[in-house]
Amino acid sequence: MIKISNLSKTFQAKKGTIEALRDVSLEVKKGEIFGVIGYSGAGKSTLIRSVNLLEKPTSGTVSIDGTDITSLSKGELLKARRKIGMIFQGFNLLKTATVYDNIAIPLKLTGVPKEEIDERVNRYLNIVGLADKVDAYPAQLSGGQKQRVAIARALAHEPEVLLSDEATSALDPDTTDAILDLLLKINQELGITILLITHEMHVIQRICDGVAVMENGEIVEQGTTLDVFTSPKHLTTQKFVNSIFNHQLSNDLIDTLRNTGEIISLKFIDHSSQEPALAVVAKKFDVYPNILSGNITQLKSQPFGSLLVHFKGEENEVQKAIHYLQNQGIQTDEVIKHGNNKRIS
Amino acid sequence: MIKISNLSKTFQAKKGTIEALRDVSLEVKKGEIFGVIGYSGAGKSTLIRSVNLLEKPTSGTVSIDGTDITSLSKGELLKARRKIGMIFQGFNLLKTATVYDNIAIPLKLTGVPKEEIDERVNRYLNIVGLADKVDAYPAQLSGGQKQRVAIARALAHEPEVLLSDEATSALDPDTTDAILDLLLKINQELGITILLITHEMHVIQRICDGVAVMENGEIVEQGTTLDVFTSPKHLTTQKFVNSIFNHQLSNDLIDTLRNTGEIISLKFIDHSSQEPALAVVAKKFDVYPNILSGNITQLKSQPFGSLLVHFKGEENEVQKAIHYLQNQGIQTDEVIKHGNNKRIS
Amino acid sequence: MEIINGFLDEWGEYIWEAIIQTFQMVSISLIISIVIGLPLGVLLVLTRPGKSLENKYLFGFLNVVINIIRSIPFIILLFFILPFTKLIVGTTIGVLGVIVPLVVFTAPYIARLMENSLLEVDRGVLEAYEAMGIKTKDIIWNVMVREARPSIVLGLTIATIGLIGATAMAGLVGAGGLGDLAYRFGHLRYEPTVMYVTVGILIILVQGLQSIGNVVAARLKKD
Amino acid sequence: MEIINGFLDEWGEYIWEAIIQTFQMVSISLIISIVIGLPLGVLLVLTRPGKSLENKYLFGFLNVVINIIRSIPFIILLFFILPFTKLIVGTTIGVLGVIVPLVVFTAPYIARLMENSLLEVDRGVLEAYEAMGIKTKDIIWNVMVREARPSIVLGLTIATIGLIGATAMAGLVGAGGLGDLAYRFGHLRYEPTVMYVTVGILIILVQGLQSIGNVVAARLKKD
Amino acid sequence: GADEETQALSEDKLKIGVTAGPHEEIMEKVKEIAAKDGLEIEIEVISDYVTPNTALAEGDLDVNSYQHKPFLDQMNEDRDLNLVEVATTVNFPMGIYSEDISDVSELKEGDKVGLPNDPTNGARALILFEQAGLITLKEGAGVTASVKDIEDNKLGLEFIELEAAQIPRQLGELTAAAINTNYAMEAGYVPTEDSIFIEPKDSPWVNLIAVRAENKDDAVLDKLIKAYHSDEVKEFVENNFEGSVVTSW
Ligand SMILES: Nc1ncnc2c1ncn2[C@@H]1O[C@H](COP(=O)(O)OP(=O)(O)OP(=O)(O)O)[C@@H](O)[C@H]1O
Ligand SMILES: Nc1ncnc2c1ncn2[C@@H]1O[C@H](COP(=O)(O)OP(=O)(O)OP(=O)(O)O)[C@@H](O)[C@H]1O
Ligand SMILES: [Mg+2]
Ligand SMILES: [Mg+2]
Repeated sequence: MIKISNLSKTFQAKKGTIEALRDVSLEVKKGEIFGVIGYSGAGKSTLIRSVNLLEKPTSGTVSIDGTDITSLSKGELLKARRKIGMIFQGFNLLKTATVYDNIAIPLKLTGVPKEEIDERVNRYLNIVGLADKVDAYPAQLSGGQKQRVAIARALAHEPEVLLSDEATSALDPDTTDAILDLLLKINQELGITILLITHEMHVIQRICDGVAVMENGEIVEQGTTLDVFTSPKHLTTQKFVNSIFNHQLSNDLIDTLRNTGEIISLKFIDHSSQEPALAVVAKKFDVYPNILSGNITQLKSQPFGSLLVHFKGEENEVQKAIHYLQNQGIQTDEVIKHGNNKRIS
Repeated sequence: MIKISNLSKTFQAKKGTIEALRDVSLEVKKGEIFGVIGYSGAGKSTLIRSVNLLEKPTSGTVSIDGTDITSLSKGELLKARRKIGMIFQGFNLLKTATVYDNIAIPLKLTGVPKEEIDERVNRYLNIVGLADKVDAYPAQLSGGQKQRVAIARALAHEPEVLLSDEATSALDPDTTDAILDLLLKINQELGITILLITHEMHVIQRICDGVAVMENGEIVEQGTTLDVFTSPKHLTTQKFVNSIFNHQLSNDLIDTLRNTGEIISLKFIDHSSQEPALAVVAKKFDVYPNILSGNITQLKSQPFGSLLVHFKGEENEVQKAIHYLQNQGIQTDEVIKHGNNKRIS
Repeated sequence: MEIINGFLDEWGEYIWEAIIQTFQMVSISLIISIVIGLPLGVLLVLTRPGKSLENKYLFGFLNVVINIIRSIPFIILLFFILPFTKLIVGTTIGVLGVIVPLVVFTAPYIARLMENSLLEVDRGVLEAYEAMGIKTKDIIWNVMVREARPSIVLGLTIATIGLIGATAMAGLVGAGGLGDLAYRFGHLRYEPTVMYVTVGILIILVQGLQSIGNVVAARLKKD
Repeated sequence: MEIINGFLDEWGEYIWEAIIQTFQMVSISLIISIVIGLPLGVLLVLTRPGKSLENKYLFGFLNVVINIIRSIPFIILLFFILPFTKLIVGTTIGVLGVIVPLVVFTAPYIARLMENSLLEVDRGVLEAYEAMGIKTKDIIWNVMVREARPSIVLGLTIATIGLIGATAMAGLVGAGGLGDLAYRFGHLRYEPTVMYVTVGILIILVQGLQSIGNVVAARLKKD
Repeated sequence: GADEETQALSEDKLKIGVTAGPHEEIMEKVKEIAAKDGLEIEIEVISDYVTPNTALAEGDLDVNSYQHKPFLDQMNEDRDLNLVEVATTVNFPMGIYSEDISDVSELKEGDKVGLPNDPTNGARALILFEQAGLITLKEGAGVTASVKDIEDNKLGLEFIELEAAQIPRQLGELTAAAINTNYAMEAGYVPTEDSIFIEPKDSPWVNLIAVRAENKDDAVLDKLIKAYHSDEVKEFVENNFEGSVVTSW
């Protein structure tokens, strides 16, 4: 559906040039939700803005549904864009229009019939929970409310492709979940292809089928969400994946525990979490597994966990226990300390 | 340090009035980091904007360091404000000034000596990781980069009180952590009092001593972070606390597991996570505890965990195991299903 | 009272006529100037480098033409374009004869003021509408002009007042009006009362216009 | 070539003198008008309801005074304020005598244009600086004026061109200048060449000004 | 009021106010002649018709030369000035011209008639129309007459006041108009042939040189008048204006 090939974008700045995108290639299949994650300044916004040509790429092509949109005429581009909805990192609302008009005006301008406009505006305002703000002006809204208006505006077009640049960054977890559920729903029910940018790993985790990790204008890792979460290869990806597991221990604690056993990181997917592996280990071997930190969570399709476990016991018993776990399909790693920020992967 | 008493704020809108704050009282002690969390539109920004009188309260008082700032003369207010730094939800940067000038101009205007300005600008730009963007204009920055400039601008004043409105909402986890570490550091080393607003529970969890939960213009729950996390009373608070634990299971799974045992939510703080309680249970009783979902994490001061565990086994064995756990100081609850969104607390 | 009556008897008719003439000149040329000037302002914004209808030649051409016209003081313009005036409206005398030069004078002025206002519209919003595949024409009206309305209204107020100033010279081609009355009778023929009364009327007129402009602009401004 | 030399021999001196006069009138009155008009514009913005120096009376007063002055067409203003002119500069004729009316005419105009530009400055940035406890005076210069610079430059360009237009009437009090030259020789004495040359110079002048204005504004605009 | 200034004029330098047009052109010639006699003249060209007198009264000018006696008298009275005539200069006879008709009697009901819009020429045009029998003016309207002083307008003519120099160019749109001879000639008319009605050569509208009353006997004025009334100037006027401007000496 969206095929980005060898895209590069260079900005001219006072001090030399800035390569915001370097030879980026990416493919999002029809009906897929694809996430792009990366540090601030990695080039995510530049990438998504290239998809509907708000940013003209320096080289490379973007094709949507098989047509190279960089080669379209003005009129064709207009038509192509009508099928692409976009939620902006800034909200880009009309200051002089009410919430209602902010959604209704673009609908009117893209030729949605009058009677339908009203219906759609109300429907999507209800969905984003702003039905009571229909007459408010953007200056009278809170940050999150503005963002929700922007979301409603994009969704009201009922596009075939939705580009979302940090659509939930200003929202509380509850509202975020509601929006993510909504995206999932329109994706499943209407088959809308979604390319979304986020810096929140749990957004990827919840709704994305595929994910790309960007750094310094490049895609450093790319794959299905499951693959990337279970075996992240690039250091940045590892950091992002770990961010949802929140493994942070004090150095004191680690030092104390090292003396009485080993600290092992366990990663398991799917079925393995349904088998009481740790319980079996506790029963079978003379070890006392103690969960120091961890998170077992649900990826879009299956549960996925990462635990940091202290195995108290004799070394050979511990080794046996680990072996047993490995045989159960659980990925085990001895802990590695990550410099100052105490992250353990 | 910051004492908000019976603060109310009513906005006039076309359709009647909007009570953004209703009789809000709050106290932040000197040297404390206090977090305010709440849904979008709850009144958080209005509250924090009242602290430095950007929003004139309809009734109630705000006192800082013992002086009621609502009663200050213009000149006194000016002085009081110089001690209060603020990071805005929008970034509010000068479009026509470079990153350097955006930080340097306010310093110059508040009388910081010339030679120090340069030093401070560079120091704080390094801290937020934007040393290479010193000559860029805001339009040339990514969303997160703009936010970091705004953070550097506020910090460069080295204020006594820092107000932060969603300072990290546009940042990736790594940068967020770095900023939070920084806030913690300036709080500990310089004794800066911080009142921060966020919708991300892990921000509260990582650095706040106290927390207030807002809903519909009111504070619905307030206390030390530990108290609020371990025994949230209000439904909204519970939702927020659960958001970091991410307990989400498919209904199918829950139904299957119910037949072979019980699903119990375990909450424990501090020492308890150092004792291999689940391991002991597995050894002592004929149960197979299986962690379905959970998160053991570090609060600002101590570890805190919430696990959703399936105890496979005979009912009386399970009851004994639960009893044992309760005796170890672990809080246990049978699962409760939260309607559609499948949240389990 | 008697003085007032006496004054009105002698001058009432002239003043009334001058008011009508001023209204005619201002309203007709204002409307035409807006119709011409607003699109010109929009073009000036859209064709400049980096904007959606980027066109160096059209932008340069418009820019130069507008500058040329704006270069010529009204008093000279009035006579300079006589043949053109004659061609368009068939006469160079009276209210009709002054409308063409007034429009030629005001339209580019409005275009510049519009340009100034439109350039202030937030780029992000324009991008959002571009991204939705909305036609440039629709973006112009529904985003640019709409968002710039408060500033446009103030700009038009300024232009209208400038236009009223220019009509003071309409007397040169026999179109009369308040300004001409004040100059010829008030100043040249030393009838100070006439001068004061006429200037007073002009003040009320402008005061009213500016107040309306301020109120409308404030109403339209929603932040 | 010979024709040009002949023309220059006969008219060169007059044209040169007129250029000097125009430059004097425009530059002196522009500088004074900016010095007066810019702070007035700032006051108009700051004293309006809801702004930091909110003051109904001062705002109302300024508004009315500016409107009154802007109500009076330049041709009448020129004579209306003669006593004031005499008081300030001691003469009512020549370049010196026209500076006062030009300033009185231009300063309120600049104030309005400034007001229009300053009102467009983003409220959030102003708030940020207020929150930092920065003096209103400093906010004015370092935030409002700074952020509005592109728009201010375009506004000043418009005002300067308006000022050049007004100097065309300076001939009424013997101040000469290019506009007057075009009128006197071109129009009254039927010397069309002089008219074309003078108008040409005016065009070049305005074209240059507008180009400078455009370039400076674009440079200052960083988004 | 100029009463406070009782200074005598400089012996060798005069600042003279003139209106744009023929007065200015003639004064430029006078300046040339006077220079030979050691009198330096600085010409202030003032397009307005009031300023030369007020500026003179206030001391900004030493002399002015642009008006006729009736106008000067009126201004002295209106504004309480104390300016006096020291010499006469030239006269610009005025005629009625038309592209459509050959006699004023052919004017029809409601025809448009143009006249200059400045007070010195405007009043004169109205008096000319009165002489031509088109209108009658109010009693005492005299030399300051304006269109509002028309008492009787039998034909209901529409009087359109226009910039004096402009009228020849707009004559086509009028049935007839009063035009100063000099402007008529520059537009290519021959006054004696093309005018359908013309002022008698000995009309009282001769222009003059005015000074503040206290300076009327200053010696320097003799030098000026001598230069003005020189043969060179007379020759210049005759050549340059081809009879449309009549010298008084
Ligand atoms: N100027 C205003 N006029 C009218 N209503 C306003 C105004 N400012 C805020 N509100 C309303 O007050 C309520 C509280 O807004 P506030 O900005 O404090 O929310 P918030 O808690 O910061 O939300 P968010 O997390 O989305 O930023 C909202 O419902 C908002 O619509
Ligand atoms: N117009 C521009 N001129 C110069 N540099 C630019 C411009 N726009 C973006 N950049 C630079 O390109 C890089 C990528 O920016 P981009 O906005 O794509 O980042 P991002 O990944 O979206 O970051 P964030 O998460 O902070 O929004 C940044 O370093 C930024 O400074
Ligand atoms: Mg971005
Ligand atoms: Mg907020």
